Amino acid sequence: MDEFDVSVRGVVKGFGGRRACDGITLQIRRGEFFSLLGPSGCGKTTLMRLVAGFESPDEGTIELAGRDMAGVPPHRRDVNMVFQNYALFPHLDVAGNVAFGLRIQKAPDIEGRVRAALEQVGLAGYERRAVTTLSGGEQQRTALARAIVTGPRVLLLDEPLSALDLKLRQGLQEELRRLQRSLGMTFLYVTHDQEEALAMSDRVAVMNAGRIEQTGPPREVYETPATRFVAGFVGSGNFFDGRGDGTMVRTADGLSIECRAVGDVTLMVRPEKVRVNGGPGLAALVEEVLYQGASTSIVLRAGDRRLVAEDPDARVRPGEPATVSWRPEDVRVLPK
Amino acid sequence: MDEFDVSVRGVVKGFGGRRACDGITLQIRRGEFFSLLGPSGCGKTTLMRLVAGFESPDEGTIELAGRDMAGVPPHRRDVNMVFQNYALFPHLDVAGNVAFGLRIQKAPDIEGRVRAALEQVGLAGYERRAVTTLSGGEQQRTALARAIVTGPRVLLLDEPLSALDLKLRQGLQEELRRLQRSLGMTFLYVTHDQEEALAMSDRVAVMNAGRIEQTGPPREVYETPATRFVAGFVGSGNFFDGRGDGTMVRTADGLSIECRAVGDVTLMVRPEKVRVNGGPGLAALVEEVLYQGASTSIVLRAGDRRLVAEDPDARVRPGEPATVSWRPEDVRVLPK
Amino acid sequence: MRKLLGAWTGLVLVTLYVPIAVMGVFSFNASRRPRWTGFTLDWYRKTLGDHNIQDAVWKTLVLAAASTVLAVALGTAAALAARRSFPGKRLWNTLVSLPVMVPDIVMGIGLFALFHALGTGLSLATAVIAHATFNLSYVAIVVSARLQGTDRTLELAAQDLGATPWGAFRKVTFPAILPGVVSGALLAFTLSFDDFVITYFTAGTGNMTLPWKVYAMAARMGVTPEINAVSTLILGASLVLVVAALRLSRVPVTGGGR
Amino acid sequence: MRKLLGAWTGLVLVTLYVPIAVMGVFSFNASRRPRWTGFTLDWYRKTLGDHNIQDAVWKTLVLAAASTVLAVALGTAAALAARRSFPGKRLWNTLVSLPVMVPDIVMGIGLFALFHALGTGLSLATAVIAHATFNLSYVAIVVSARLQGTDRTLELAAQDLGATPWGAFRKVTFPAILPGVVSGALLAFTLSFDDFVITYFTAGTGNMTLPWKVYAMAARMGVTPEINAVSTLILGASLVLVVAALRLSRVPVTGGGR
Repeated sequence: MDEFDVSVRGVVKGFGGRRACDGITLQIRRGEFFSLLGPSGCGKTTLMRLVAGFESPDEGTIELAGRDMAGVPPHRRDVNMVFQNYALFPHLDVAGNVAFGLRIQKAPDIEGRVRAALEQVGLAGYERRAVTTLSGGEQQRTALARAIVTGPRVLLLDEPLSALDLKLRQGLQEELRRLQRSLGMTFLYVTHDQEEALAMSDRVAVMNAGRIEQTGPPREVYETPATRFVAGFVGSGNFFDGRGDGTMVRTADGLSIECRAVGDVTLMVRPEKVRVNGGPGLAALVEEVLYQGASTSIVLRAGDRRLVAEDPDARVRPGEPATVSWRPEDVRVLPK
Repeated sequence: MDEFDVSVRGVVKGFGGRRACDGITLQIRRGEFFSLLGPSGCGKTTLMRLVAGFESPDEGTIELAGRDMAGVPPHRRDVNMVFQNYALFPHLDVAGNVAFGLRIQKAPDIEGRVRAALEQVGLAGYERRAVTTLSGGEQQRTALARAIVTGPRVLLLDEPLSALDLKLRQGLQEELRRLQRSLGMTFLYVTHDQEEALAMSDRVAVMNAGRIEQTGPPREVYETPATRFVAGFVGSGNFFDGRGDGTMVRTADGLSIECRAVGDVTLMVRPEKVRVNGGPGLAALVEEVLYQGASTSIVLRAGDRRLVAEDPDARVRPGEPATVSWRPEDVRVLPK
Repeated sequence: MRKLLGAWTGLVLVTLYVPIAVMGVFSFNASRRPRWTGFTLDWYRKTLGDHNIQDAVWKTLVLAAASTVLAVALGTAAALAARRSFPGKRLWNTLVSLPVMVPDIVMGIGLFALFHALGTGLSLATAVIAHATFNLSYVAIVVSARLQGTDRTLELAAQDLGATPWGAFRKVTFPAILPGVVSGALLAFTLSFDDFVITYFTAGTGNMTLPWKVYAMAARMGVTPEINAVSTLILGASLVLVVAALRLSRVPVTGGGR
Repeated sequence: MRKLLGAWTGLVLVTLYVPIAVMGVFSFNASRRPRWTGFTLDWYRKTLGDHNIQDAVWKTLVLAAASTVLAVALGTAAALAARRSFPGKRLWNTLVSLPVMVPDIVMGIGLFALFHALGTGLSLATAVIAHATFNLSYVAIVVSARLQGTDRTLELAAQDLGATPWGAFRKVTFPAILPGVVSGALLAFTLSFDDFVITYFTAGTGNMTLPWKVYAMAARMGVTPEINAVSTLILGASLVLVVAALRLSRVPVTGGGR
């Protein structure tokens, strides 16, 4: 038996000349929390709909638990989906929604299983509530209960938290992660929110324009991004285009940055790795100090160049001169 | 002449039995960037509409530049508003929208002033564009240009960035702040986003249920919150309810925390002040490590108590035991 | 300005409701002449006891019921057919809904000419076809509106949970559009019930419906208390049907419990 | 299932358009009988040259134009009056829009009875009042829909920028609802132009409009090529007006350039 629950190989899907998925390959392990992260229009939702069976790929294959899904309609696939808008059935109450899949399977003990699923998502006692009277968070939980109650092999989640408030979203992130662990179910999670993807996932695939730019654990994606797009999308950064000779990279505006790169490259330093007045370095002018409570962003200007630092030890004010420095090992080399 | 551009004293405004504003007093200095921060429904938008003149207070007075505004209709008040949905006039193009206020004033050199305002917001050359063809960010800038072009005494901004994407929002925050400085105009800014309020404002008033709970500079509000609500709304925190004897506070579950408080109090420690395995302290179990790139949240459990730490130096994994500690000076005392 | 609008629109309401009120009042007037002399139910008793009118009521109801069934079946099918996108979908939608705006008289004469050309003669059956033809557009429009307000992902969600496409339609989409179908049926029934012009051209003189009867009586004798009584009854029945249809069409698409 | 719906709805389209096509075709047929013998414009020439028909066209246009002006003024006022909330607003909205569903024959007889009771006699003037009465609801409904789609904050924004309340209405709200007003006017004109039943009861026999004339001719002589020609003209005029009205009502509320 295959160790992969989801196996996507060379999948292409076009809509009217535009390729929403342009050769996607990825493999998701059993019990893994896997996220597709990318901006809107990058093809992540299309890929999820291909896995669910709502669309068929133009090229490539999709396997679920080792079985090729070509020609298998959605209702014959052992995956359930949590839709972005929840897609709760308005003419059924909470229990009716959760029982929907079980009724079709003619499963035994529907009532007990519905109750158990509602307990798992923290909605015990909500059975007879009309879904239209639920808050956004409660609707989200109902959709989740409906999707997990039949025990699918893979759960697909299409930006399930994007319609909720920030504070609620943070709480539900933790809950979702805990639920996934306790169920041991494979989760394929689609989101455009990099913090969400980093915090929740075992592995993340960063998508852009129909392609996957990098796949890896959150720390790897954030700390050693493979491309400039990934570096910019999963966090903010200070970027330097230049030419390296093996010891130094020289930029067009005359900066020399210690780095072993050779040829045309882009260097990147994360703001939290930048020290302000932490020793000798680049001379700059503090332009803006953006206090954010737990952290403080310092915007500096060196010539035409805008730099951002997040240095908890810095005590500077707008208009002051400052030096900017970083450790050589915090410089990342990206292909130009 | 009064040094305050906006002076609100004891303002009460009810809608059908519910008091949206329940005794608000605040004073905004000339040229200040002042934010009203609070959850939806806290009365912040009502207060702004009272200042604009779209509503009249049931009690209390509102003064603009020292002049009582009682009975003065919106079109006679020297304030302009940037609406949350922008409220651009669909039958006019960008220049037509921006020129609207100038035309009513029969101002000279309308064309030149419209061009200058569009340049200030980065929309040079957009004069003849239909507003419906603009992106969200461009609509926002048009609304801003329309509001500043007549040079009002006070600019009211009602969650102007809330309809925009995260990345765009961050860029516009910086721009708005710069524009406000260069114009020297008084800004009254309404938002429910605490990061936005902290990053942009000279002073913040935190509102809850129709009342102002605290007014002060961002650092003061974040570091020395006046109430539990403020502490929880402007950031996250670890809260401990207990009873103090002047040297220690004892909680119901038997914790003793070094603190000078006396009587029933709530103590609060911000996650970024909590050290994990940084020395002797409270014994806890690591429950979840939420990697967020620039920072990492560690969720721990000590008995029934859930603690959150953001410690960049901690190297722990879920399931491991750990000690939790903080410096006594990082404990904040709040009224229970 | 608000005062002015108020006065102006008071005038409006008077113009709208005085004729109807006058009609209703005189249908209970003891005298035949338009002067109030006392309350009576005689005119209602008389008209409802008249065999000709009973016959007309019966024919009107048969015609309305039969044409409604046909119109609902065809109109709902037309709305469902236009659900997915296909080439010519816009043209299809226009063709289906345009007949709503064909003048009655034109449609009546057109159908009359068609039946004449086909040599079928005129009967209650031809009137049923005629009524179904003009009502089908109304049903299609009402059902389409409901379908458009129905979230397509609901059907996908049902399939995702194991329902076949037909099962998903039956268990999710059909309950969602049902209020629209019922509302369209009530509307079709009302329009058929009220119609005079098209019936006149397609039913044949042996099949006088109630509005036609009223027309004929009024044309022959002017407005009599009997006519006022029948008109008031038609109006009452129509309004009940219409209010029911409006109620149903307002059931929120995303709403409803068990 | 999709195949079935397709076939079903093919049938629908046939039922809908054959009568109209038949009418149109035979209006160009050289023979008087329903058998195609060759193309001719004789029937159009003949009908358009007929003084009686010219007179009917003229009366129809005067009636439609005059009643449209009245209906637009009153209907727009009714819609604007219901903009702010006031006690009884729901009742007001119902009262304004309900007449759309009063059967023609009932409204015709009601107005006839009213004019009879008032002793005004029947004339083109009474017909104008009658048409304005039923059209006003249509105008009010169309303008209300447009007003509801118009963002109220636009008016606040205008006031905030220094416009007086009246100035804000004139410069922002009025341009926004104008397409609705024009669309309502076109609809009212069309409905008046097409009406037979209400005209019949309120205009008096000296003031035959075009649909009435067609009705009278068809009732007397059956469907003749002349009638086909006039009907085709009425249909053409109606559709042009309706399509124009639909176009305008679809102008997005938030759209439009200079």
